Amino acid sequence: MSVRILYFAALREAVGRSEESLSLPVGVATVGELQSFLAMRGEAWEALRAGRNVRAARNQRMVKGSEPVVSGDEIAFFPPVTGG
Amino acid sequence: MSVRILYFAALREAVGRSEESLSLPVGVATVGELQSFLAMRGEAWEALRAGRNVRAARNQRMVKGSEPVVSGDEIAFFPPVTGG
Amino acid sequence: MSVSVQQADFDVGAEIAALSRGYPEIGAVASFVGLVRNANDGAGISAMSLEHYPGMTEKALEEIVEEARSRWSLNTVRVIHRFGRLEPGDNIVFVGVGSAHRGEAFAACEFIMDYLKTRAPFWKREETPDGARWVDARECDDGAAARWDEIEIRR
Amino acid sequence: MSVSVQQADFDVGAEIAALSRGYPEIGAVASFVGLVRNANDGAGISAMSLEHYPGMTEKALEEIVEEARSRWSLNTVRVIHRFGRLEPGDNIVFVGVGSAHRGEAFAACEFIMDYLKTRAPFWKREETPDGARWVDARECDDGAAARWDEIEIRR
Repeated sequence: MSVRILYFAALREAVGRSEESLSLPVGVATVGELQSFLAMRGEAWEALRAGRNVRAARNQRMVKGSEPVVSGDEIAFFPPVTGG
Repeated sequence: MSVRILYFAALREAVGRSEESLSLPVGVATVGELQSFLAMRGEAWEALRAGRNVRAARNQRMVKGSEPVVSGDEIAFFPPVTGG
Repeated sequence: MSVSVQQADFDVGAEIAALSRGYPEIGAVASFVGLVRNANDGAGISAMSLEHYPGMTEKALEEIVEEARSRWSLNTVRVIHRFGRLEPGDNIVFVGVGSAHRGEAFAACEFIMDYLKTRAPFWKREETPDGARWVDARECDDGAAARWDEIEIRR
Repeated sequence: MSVSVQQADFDVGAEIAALSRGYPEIGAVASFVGLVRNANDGAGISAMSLEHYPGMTEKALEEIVEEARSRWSLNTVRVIHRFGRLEPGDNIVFVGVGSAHRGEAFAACEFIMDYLKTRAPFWKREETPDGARWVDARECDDGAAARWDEIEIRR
Protein backbone atom coordinates (compact mmCIF):
# COMPACT_ATOMS: atom_id res chain seq x y z
CA MET A 1 0.00 0.00 0.00
CA SER A 2 1.10 3.52 -0.74
CA VAL A 3 -0.27 7.06 -0.57
CA ARG A 4 -1.60 8.95 -3.55
CA ILE A 5 -0.31 12.52 -3.69
CA LEU A 6 -1.98 15.31 -5.66
CA TYR A 7 -0.64 18.77 -6.50
CA PHE A 8 -2.71 21.75 -7.65
CA ALA A 9 -2.34 25.16 -9.28
CA ALA A 10 1.03 26.96 -8.90
CA LEU A 11 2.37 24.07 -6.81
CA ARG A 12 1.48 21.57 -9.53
CA GLU A 13 3.38 23.69 -12.03
CA ALA A 14 6.38 24.08 -9.70
CA VAL A 15 6.82 20.35 -9.08
CA GLY A 16 5.97 19.44 -12.67
CA ARG A 17 3.37 16.83 -11.92
CA SER A 18 -0.27 16.64 -10.89
CA GLU A 19 -0.14 13.34 -9.00
CA GLU A 20 1.98 10.39 -8.00
CA SER A 21 1.92 7.26 -5.85
CA LEU A 22 4.50 6.85 -3.12
CA SER A 23 5.28 4.19 -0.54
CA LEU A 24 5.32 5.96 2.79
CA PRO A 25 9.01 6.51 3.67
CA VAL A 26 10.25 5.43 7.09
CA GLY A 27 9.75 8.22 9.62
CA VAL A 28 6.89 9.85 7.77
CA ALA A 29 3.78 9.65 9.98
CA THR A 30 2.09 13.02 9.43
CA VAL A 31 1.10 15.23 6.53
CA GLY A 32 3.72 17.77 7.61
CA GLU A 33 6.44 15.13 7.64
CA LEU A 34 5.39 14.00 4.17
CA GLN A 35 5.61 17.61 2.98
CA SER A 36 9.12 17.99 4.44
CA PHE A 37 10.20 14.72 2.83
CA LEU A 38 8.99 15.89 -0.59
CA ALA A 39 10.58 19.34 -0.15
CA MET A 40 14.02 17.68 0.00
CA ARG A 41 13.74 16.15 -3.46
CA GLY A 42 15.48 19.10 -5.12
CA GLU A 43 15.15 22.62 -6.39
CA ALA A 44 11.76 22.19 -8.05
CA TRP A 45 10.38 20.97 -4.74
CA GLU A 46 11.38 23.94 -2.59
CA ALA A 47 7.87 25.33 -2.97
CA LEU A 48 6.89 22.68 -0.41
CA ARG A 49 9.40 23.79 2.23
CA ALA A 50 8.18 24.73 5.70
CA GLY A 51 7.34 28.40 5.80
CA ARG A 52 6.02 28.42 2.24
CA ASN A 53 2.32 29.09 1.97
CA VAL A 54 1.16 25.53 1.39
CA ARG A 55 -2.19 24.02 2.31
CA ALA A 56 -2.86 20.30 2.59
CA ALA A 57 -5.83 17.97 2.44
CA ARG A 58 -6.06 14.36 3.60
CA ASN A 59 -8.75 12.30 1.92
CA GLN A 60 -10.28 15.48 0.52
CA ARG A 61 -10.55 17.40 3.80
CA MET A 62 -8.28 20.33 4.68
CA VAL A 63 -5.93 19.39 7.51
CA LYS A 64 -2.97 20.74 9.47
CA GLY A 65 0.55 19.38 9.26
CA SER A 66 0.04 17.40 12.44
CA GLU A 67 -2.61 15.22 10.74
CA PRO A 68 -1.55 11.54 10.65
CA VAL A 69 -1.00 9.93 7.27
CA VAL A 70 -1.38 6.21 6.62
CA SER A 71 -1.12 3.94 3.60
CA GLY A 72 -4.10 4.26 1.31
CA ASP A 73 -4.57 7.95 2.01
CA GLU A 74 -5.09 10.56 -0.68
CA ILE A 75 -2.94 13.56 0.26
CA ALA A 76 -3.11 16.86 -1.64
CA PHE A 77 -0.83 19.90 -1.49
CA PHE A 78 -1.86 23.26 -2.92
CA PRO A 79 -1.60 27.06 -2.46
CA PRO A 80 -4.22 28.98 -0.46
CA VAL A 81 -7.47 28.81 -2.39
CA THR A 82 -8.69 31.72 -4.53
CA GLY A 83 -12.12 30.77 -5.85
CA GLY A 84 -15.43 32.55 -5.40
CA MET B 1 -53.26 79.26 2.73
CA SER B 2 -53.80 76.06 4.62
CA VAL B 3 -52.06 72.74 5.26
CA ARG B 4 -52.95 69.50 3.50
CA ILE B 5 -53.16 66.57 5.90
CA LEU B 6 -52.93 62.92 4.83
CA TYR B 7 -53.72 59.78 6.83
CA PHE B 8 -52.57 56.26 6.00
CA ALA B 9 -53.30 52.64 6.87
CA ALA B 10 -54.89 51.91 10.28
CA LEU B 11 -54.86 55.60 11.12
CA ARG B 12 -56.74 56.43 7.92
CA GLU B 13 -59.38 53.89 8.87
CA ALA B 14 -59.60 55.16 12.45
CA VAL B 15 -60.23 58.80 11.50
CA GLY B 16 -62.42 57.87 8.53
CA ARG B 17 -60.66 59.97 5.92
CA SER B 18 -57.54 59.84 3.79
CA GLU B 19 -56.95 63.59 3.50
CA GLU B 20 -58.24 67.06 4.30
CA SER B 21 -57.28 70.70 4.06
CA LEU B 22 -57.12 72.78 7.23
CA SER B 23 -56.30 76.39 8.03
CA LEU B 24 -53.58 76.27 10.64
CA PRO B 25 -55.29 76.91 14.00
CA VAL B 26 -53.90 79.61 16.29
CA GLY B 27 -51.19 78.18 18.51
CA VAL B 28 -50.25 75.34 16.14
CA ALA B 29 -46.65 75.85 15.01
CA THR B 30 -45.23 72.31 14.95
CA VAL B 31 -46.21 68.89 13.61
CA GLY B 32 -46.64 67.67 17.18
CA GLU B 33 -49.00 70.54 18.04
CA LEU B 34 -51.02 69.80 14.91
CA GLN B 35 -51.28 66.18 15.97
CA SER B 36 -52.49 67.20 19.46
CA PHE B 37 -55.02 69.57 17.95
CA LEU B 38 -56.44 66.82 15.73
CA ALA B 39 -56.50 64.31 18.60
CA MET B 40 -59.01 66.52 20.46
CA ARG B 41 -61.63 66.30 17.72
CA GLY B 42 -63.39 63.38 19.35
CA GLU B 43 -63.36 59.67 19.97
CA ALA B 44 -62.39 58.63 16.42
CA TRP B 45 -59.31 60.85 16.67
CA GLU B 46 -57.86 59.38 19.86
CA ALA B 47 -55.52 57.28 17.72
CA LEU B 48 -53.55 60.52 17.24
CA ARG B 49 -53.07 61.18 20.97
CA ALA B 50 -49.61 61.64 22.39
CA GLY B 51 -48.23 58.27 23.43
CA ARG B 52 -49.89 56.45 20.54
CA ASN B 53 -47.50 54.99 18.03
CA VAL B 54 -47.88 57.64 15.35
CA ARG B 55 -45.28 58.68 12.77
CA ALA B 56 -45.40 61.94 10.83
CA ALA B 57 -44.01 63.31 7.59
CA ARG B 58 -43.74 66.93 6.50
CA ASN B 59 -43.59 67.48 2.76
CA GLN B 60 -42.92 63.76 2.28
CA ARG B 61 -40.02 63.42 4.69
CA MET B 62 -40.29 61.71 8.08
CA VAL B 63 -40.02 64.26 10.90
CA LYS B 64 -40.28 64.52 14.67
CA GLY B 65 -43.06 66.33 16.50
CA SER B 66 -40.83 69.35 17.00
CA GLU B 67 -40.71 69.98 13.24
CA PRO B 68 -42.24 73.40 12.36
CA VAL B 69 -45.37 73.45 10.22
CA VAL B 70 -46.32 76.38 7.99
CA SER B 71 -49.12 77.11 5.55
CA GLY B 72 -48.72 75.24 2.28
CA ASP B 73 -47.17 72.19 3.93
CA GLU B 74 -48.24 68.61 3.24
CA ILE B 75 -48.37 66.83 6.60
CA ALA B 76 -48.98 63.07 6.87
CA PHE B 77 -49.76 60.92 9.91
CA PHE B 78 -49.42 57.14 9.85
CA PRO B 79 -48.51 54.07 11.92
CA PRO B 80 -44.94 52.69 11.95
CA VAL B 81 -44.21 51.36 8.49
CA THR B 82 -44.37 47.62 7.71
CA GLY B 83 -43.22 47.19 4.11
CA GLY B 84 -40.34 45.15 2.77
CA MET C 1 -33.68 54.47 -12.73
CA SER C 2 -32.53 52.85 -9.52
CA VAL C 3 -35.86 52.96 -7.63
CA SER C 4 -39.29 51.71 -8.74
CA VAL C 5 -42.58 51.54 -6.83
CA GLN C 6 -45.05 49.50 -8.84
CA GLN C 7 -48.00 47.14 -8.77
CA ALA C 8 -46.51 44.80 -11.38
CA ASP C 9 -44.20 41.90 -10.61
CA PHE C 10 -40.50 42.09 -11.50
CA ASP C 11 -38.04 39.73 -13.24
CA VAL C 12 -35.35 38.91 -10.69
CA GLY C 13 -32.94 37.36 -13.19
CA ALA C 14 -33.19 40.32 -15.56
CA GLU C 15 -32.69 42.81 -12.71
CA ILE C 16 -29.59 41.02 -11.43
CA ALA C 17 -28.14 40.75 -14.94
CA ALA C 18 -28.75 44.47 -15.49
CA LEU C 19 -26.80 45.31 -12.31
CA SER C 20 -23.49 44.21 -13.84
CA ARG C 21 -24.11 44.66 -17.59
CA GLY C 22 -21.74 47.32 -18.94
CA TYR C 23 -19.77 47.43 -15.67
CA PRO C 24 -16.87 44.99 -16.16
CA GLU C 25 -15.30 46.28 -12.94
CA ILE C 26 -18.14 44.70 -10.92
CA GLY C 27 -17.13 41.44 -9.26
CA ALA C 28 -20.00 41.10 -6.81
CA VAL C 29 -23.78 41.39 -6.99
CA ALA C 30 -25.65 40.88 -3.72
CA SER C 31 -29.42 40.80 -3.88
CA PHE C 32 -32.49 40.23 -1.80
CA VAL C 33 -36.04 39.19 -2.64
CA GLY C 34 -38.81 39.56 -0.05
CA LEU C 35 -41.86 37.35 -0.55
CA VAL C 36 -45.36 37.06 0.89
CA ARG C 37 -45.38 34.26 3.46
CA ASN C 38 -48.38 32.00 4.04
CA ALA C 39 -48.33 32.60 7.79
CA ASN C 40 -47.43 35.39 10.20
CA ASP C 41 -47.71 35.62 13.98
CA GLY C 42 -49.42 32.25 14.12
CA ALA C 43 -52.19 32.99 11.61
CA GLY C 44 -52.60 31.70 8.07
CA ILE C 45 -52.36 34.41 5.41
CA SER C 46 -54.44 34.02 2.25
CA ALA C 47 -53.45 37.39 0.78
CA MET C 48 -52.20 40.84 1.71
CA SER C 49 -52.60 44.39 0.49
CA LEU C 50 -49.75 46.87 0.55
CA GLU C 51 -50.74 50.52 0.98
CA HIS C 52 -48.14 53.22 0.34
CA TYR C 53 -47.70 56.98 0.25
CA PRO C 54 -47.24 57.87 -3.42
CA GLY C 55 -44.56 60.49 -3.90
CA MET C 56 -42.98 60.09 -0.49
CA THR C 57 -42.28 56.39 -1.11
CA GLU C 58 -39.99 57.08 -4.06
CA LYS C 59 -38.22 59.89 -2.21
CA ALA C 60 -37.66 57.75 0.87
CA LEU C 61 -36.21 54.89 -1.17
CA GLU C 62 -33.97 57.24 -3.13
CA GLU C 63 -32.64 58.75 0.10
CA ILE C 64 -31.88 55.29 1.47
CA VAL C 65 -29.98 54.44 -1.73
CA GLU C 66 -28.03 57.70 -1.50
CA GLU C 67 -27.16 56.95 2.12
CA ALA C 68 -25.88 53.50 1.09
CA ARG C 69 -23.82 55.03 -1.73
CA SER C 70 -22.23 57.46 0.72
CA ARG C 71 -21.22 54.63 3.05
CA TRP C 72 -19.84 52.11 0.57
CA SER C 73 -18.21 52.11 -2.84
CA LEU C 74 -21.04 50.86 -5.06
CA ASN C 75 -21.36 50.74 -8.83
CA THR C 76 -25.05 49.97 -9.23
CA VAL C 77 -28.11 49.82 -6.99
CA ARG C 78 -31.66 48.75 -7.78
CA VAL C 79 -34.71 48.83 -5.48
CA ILE C 80 -38.19 47.69 -6.53
CA HIS C 81 -41.13 47.62 -4.13
CA ARG C 82 -44.61 46.48 -5.09
CA PHE C 83 -47.94 47.73 -3.73
CA GLY C 84 -51.52 46.49 -4.03
CA ARG C 85 -52.89 42.99 -3.47
CA LEU C 86 -50.40 40.11 -3.25
CA GLU C 87 -50.68 36.41 -2.47
CA PRO C 88 -48.35 33.98 -0.65
CA GLY C 89 -45.27 33.32 -2.73
CA ASP C 90 -45.56 36.62 -4.59
CA ASN C 91 -42.56 38.91 -4.73
CA ILE C 92 -42.81 42.07 -2.58
CA VAL C 93 -39.42 43.73 -2.78
CA PHE C 94 -36.14 43.46 -4.67
CA VAL C 95 -32.85 45.04 -3.60
CA GLY C 96 -29.72 44.48 -5.69
CA VAL C 97 -26.25 45.99 -5.35
CA GLY C 98 -23.26 45.71 -7.69
CA SER C 99 -19.76 46.47 -6.41
CA ALA C 100 -16.16 45.51 -7.05
CA HIS C 101 -16.02 43.43 -3.86
CA ARG C 102 -18.50 41.28 -2.01
CA GLY C 103 -18.17 42.84 1.47
CA GLU C 104 -19.52 46.17 0.28
CA ALA C 105 -22.26 44.58 -1.85
CA PHE C 106 -23.53 42.47 1.06
CA ALA C 107 -23.38 45.31 3.60
CA ALA C 108 -25.13 47.82 1.34
CA CYS C 109 -27.85 45.35 0.33
CA GLU C 110 -28.69 44.49 3.94
CA PHE C 111 -28.46 48.16 5.00
CA ILE C 112 -30.96 49.17 2.33
CA MET C 113 -33.40 46.45 3.42
CA ASP C 114 -33.05 47.39 7.11
CA TYR C 115 -33.63 51.08 6.43
CA LEU C 116 -36.47 50.38 4.00
CA LYS C 117 -38.21 48.37 6.74
CA THR C 118 -38.33 51.39 9.07
CA ARG C 119 -38.34 54.41 6.75
CA ALA C 120 -40.21 53.61 3.53
CA PRO C 121 -43.95 54.38 3.87
CA PHE C 122 -45.57 51.01 3.16
CA TRP C 123 -48.17 49.29 5.29
CA LYS C 124 -49.26 45.66 5.06
CA ARG C 125 -52.81 44.50 5.65
CA GLU C 126 -53.14 40.72 5.90
CA GLU C 127 -56.18 38.59 5.13
CA THR C 128 -56.47 35.81 7.71
CA PRO C 129 -59.22 33.28 8.54
CA ASP C 130 -60.31 35.71 11.30
CA GLY C 131 -60.55 38.65 8.91
CA ALA C 132 -58.19 41.36 7.73
CA ARG C 133 -55.65 42.98 10.05
CA TRP C 134 -52.94 45.60 9.76
CA VAL C 135 -49.50 44.20 10.42
CA ASP C 136 -47.79 45.64 13.49
CA ALA C 137 -44.27 46.98 13.11
CA ARG C 138 -41.65 44.69 14.63
CA GLU C 139 -39.34 46.14 17.24
CA CYS C 140 -36.48 44.04 15.89
CA ASP C 141 -36.75 46.01 12.65
CA ASP C 142 -35.94 49.21 14.53
CA GLY C 143 -33.01 47.40 16.08
CA ALA C 144 -31.82 46.12 12.72
CA ALA C 145 -31.83 49.65 11.31
CA ALA C 146 -30.29 51.22 14.42
CA ARG C 147 -27.27 48.92 14.43
CA TRP C 148 -26.02 50.62 11.25
CA ASP C 149 -25.70 53.87 13.21
CA GLU C 150 -22.97 52.31 15.29
CA ILE C 151 -21.49 49.58 13.16
CA GLU C 152 -18.05 49.97 11.72
CA ILE C 153 -18.26 50.10 7.95
CA ARG C 154 -17.33 46.68 6.58
CA ARG C 155 -15.27 46.62 3.43
CA MET D 1 -29.09 19.00 -4.93
CA SER D 2 -27.88 22.06 -3.08
CA VAL D 3 -24.28 22.10 -4.42
CA SER D 4 -23.07 22.03 -8.03
CA VAL D 5 -19.55 22.33 -9.45
CA GLN D 6 -19.78 22.78 -13.19
CA GLN D 7 -18.25 24.29 -16.30
CA ALA D 8 -21.60 25.54 -17.65
CA ASP D 9 -23.15 28.88 -16.81
CA PHE D 10 -26.21 29.06 -14.54
CA ASP D 11 -29.56 30.87 -14.73
CA VAL D 12 -29.66 33.24 -11.75
CA GLY D 13 -33.38 34.02 -12.06
CA ALA D 14 -34.33 30.33 -12.23
CA GLU D 15 -32.09 29.48 -9.26
CA ILE D 16 -33.60 32.22 -7.09
CA ALA D 17 -37.14 31.25 -8.07
CA ALA D 18 -36.39 27.61 -7.21
CA LEU D 19 -35.21 28.64 -3.72
CA SER D 20 -38.73 29.63 -2.63
CA ARG D 21 -40.92 27.48 -4.90
CA GLY D 22 -42.92 25.05 -2.81
CA TYR D 23 -41.86 26.74 0.44
CA PRO D 24 -44.64 29.27 1.21
CA GLU D 25 -43.11 29.85 4.64
CA ILE D 26 -40.08 31.53 3.03
CA GLY D 27 -40.22 35.32 3.24
CA ALA D 28 -36.61 36.09 2.35
CA VAL D 29 -34.19 34.98 -0.34
CA ALA D 30 -30.69 36.47 -0.14
CA SER D 31 -28.32 35.71 -2.96
CA PHE D 32 -24.90 36.49 -4.32
CA VAL D 33 -23.36 36.33 -7.78
CA GLY D 34 -19.60 36.57 -8.21
CA LEU D 35 -18.37 37.69 -11.64
CA VAL D 36 -15.06 37.85 -13.49
CA ARG D 37 -13.75 41.42 -13.33
CA ASN D 38 -11.82 43.06 -16.16
CA ALA D 39 -9.03 44.16 -13.81
CA ASN D 40 -7.30 42.94 -10.66
CA ASP D 41 -4.35 44.32 -8.72
CA GLY D 42 -3.80 47.00 -11.34
CA ALA D 43 -3.63 44.68 -14.38
CA GLY D 44 -6.18 44.21 -17.11
CA ILE D 45 -7.72 40.74 -17.24
CA SER D 46 -8.68 39.29 -20.61
CA ALA D 47 -9.74 35.89 -19.25
CA MET D 48 -9.18 33.51 -16.36
CA SER D 49 -9.07 29.79 -15.78
CA LEU D 50 -10.42 28.19 -12.63
CA GLU D 51 -8.72 24.98 -11.53
CA HIS D 52 -10.35 22.86 -8.85
CA TYR D 53 -9.97 19.60 -6.94
CA PRO D 54 -12.73 17.30 -8.23
CA GLY D 55 -14.31 15.37 -5.43
CA MET D 56 -12.99 17.50 -2.61
CA THR D 57 -14.64 20.61 -4.03
CA GLU D 58 -18.15 19.21 -3.70
CA LYS D 59 -17.43 17.87 -0.20
CA ALA D 60 -16.01 21.22 0.96
CA LEU D 61 -19.02 23.12 -0.34
CA GLU D 62 -21.45 20.66 1.24
CA GLU D 63 -19.70 20.99 4.58
CA ILE D 64 -19.92 24.78 4.39
CA VAL D 65 -23.65 24.53 3.65
CA GLU D 66 -24.12 22.15 6.59
CA GLU D 67 -22.24 24.56 8.86
CA ALA D 68 -24.54 27.40 7.75
CA ARG D 69 -27.62 25.25 8.36
CA SER D 70 -26.40 24.47 11.88
CA ARG D 71 -25.97 28.19 12.65
CA TRP D 72 -29.19 29.63 11.21
CA SER D 73 -32.72 28.48 10.54
CA LEU D 74 -32.70 28.04 6.77
CA ASN D 75 -35.23 26.46 4.45
CA THR D 76 -33.22 26.22 1.24
CA VAL D 77 -29.60 26.70 0.18
CA ARG D 78 -28.03 26.58 -3.28
CA VAL D 79 -24.34 26.89 -4.20
CA ILE D 80 -23.03 26.74 -7.77
CA HIS D 81 -19.34 27.24 -8.61
CA ARG D 82 -17.97 27.15 -12.14
CA PHE D 83 -14.54 25.96 -13.29
CA GLY D 84 -12.62 26.21 -16.57
CA ARG D 85 -12.02 29.25 -18.76
CA LEU D 86 -14.09 32.38 -18.08
CA GLU D 87 -14.09 35.91 -19.45
CA PRO D 88 -14.82 39.29 -17.82
CA GLY D 89 -18.50 39.62 -17.02
CA ASP D 90 -18.97 35.84 -16.81
CA ASN D 91 -20.60 34.36 -13.73
CA ILE D 92 -18.25 32.47 -11.39
CA VAL D 93 -20.30 31.59 -8.32
CA PHE D 94 -23.89 31.67 -7.11
CA VAL D 95 -24.98 31.41 -3.47
CA GLY D 96 -28.68 31.64 -2.58
CA VAL D 97 -30.43 31.14 0.76
CA GLY D 98 -34.16 31.00 1.52
CA SER D 99 -35.40 31.58 5.06
CA ALA D 100 -38.45 32.87 6.90
CA HIS D 101 -36.66 36.11 7.83
CA ARG D 102 -34.11 38.30 6.13
CA GLY D 103 -31.52 38.51 8.91
CA GLU D 104 -30.81 34.79 8.74
CA ALA D 105 -30.85 34.71 4.94
CA PHE D 106 -28.33 37.56 4.68
CA ALA D 107 -26.02 36.21 7.38
CA ALA D 108 -25.99 32.67 5.98
CA CYS D 109 -25.39 33.84 2.40
CA GLU D 110 -22.42 35.99 3.39
CA PHE D 111 -21.08 33.28 5.70
CA ILE D 112 -21.14 30.72 2.89
CA MET D 113 -19.27 33.10 0.55
CA ASP D 114 -16.67 33.94 3.21
CA TYR D 115 -16.03 30.28 4.00
CA LEU D 116 -16.02 29.27 0.35
CA LYS D 117 -13.31 31.87 -0.29
CA THR D 118 -10.94 30.21 2.18
CA ARG D 119 -12.02 26.55 2.22
CA ALA D 120 -13.24 25.49 -1.22
CA PRO D 121 -10.36 24.19 -3.40
CA PHE D 122 -10.49 26.53 -6.41
CA TRP D 123 -7.55 28.44 -7.89
CA LYS D 124 -7.74 31.32 -10.34
CA ARG D 125 -5.19 31.88 -13.10
CA GLU D 126 -5.56 35.24 -14.82
CA GLU D 127 -4.52 36.16 -18.34
CA THR D 128 -3.03 39.67 -18.34
CA PRO D 129 -1.13 41.70 -20.98
CA ASP D 130 2.08 40.55 -19.21
CA GLY D 131 1.12 36.88 -19.42
CA ALA D 132 -0.76 34.46 -17.20
CA ARG D 133 -0.43 34.53 -13.41
CA TRP D 134 -1.90 32.64 -10.49
CA VAL D 135 -4.01 34.86 -8.24
CA ASP D 136 -2.64 35.26 -4.72
CA ALA D 137 -5.00 34.63 -1.82
CA ARG D 138 -6.08 37.84 -0.11
CA GLU D 139 -5.45 38.14 3.61
CA CYS D 140 -8.74 40.00 4.02
CA ASP D 141 -10.51 36.80 2.94
CA ASP D 142 -9.03 34.97 5.91
CA GLY D 143 -10.23 37.83 8.09
CA ALA D 144 -13.71 37.73 6.58
CA ALA D 145 -14.00 34.02 7.33
CA ALA D 146 -12.46 34.30 10.80
CA ARG D 147 -14.91 36.92 12.01
CA TRP D 148 -17.69 34.31 11.91
CA ASP D 149 -15.84 32.38 14.60
CA GLU D 150 -16.48 35.20 17.03
CA ILE D 151 -19.55 36.98 15.77
CA GLU D 152 -22.80 36.72 17.61
CA ILE D 153 -25.33 34.95 15.43
CA ARG D 154 -27.61 37.54 13.89
CA ARG D 155 -31.31 36.68 13.63
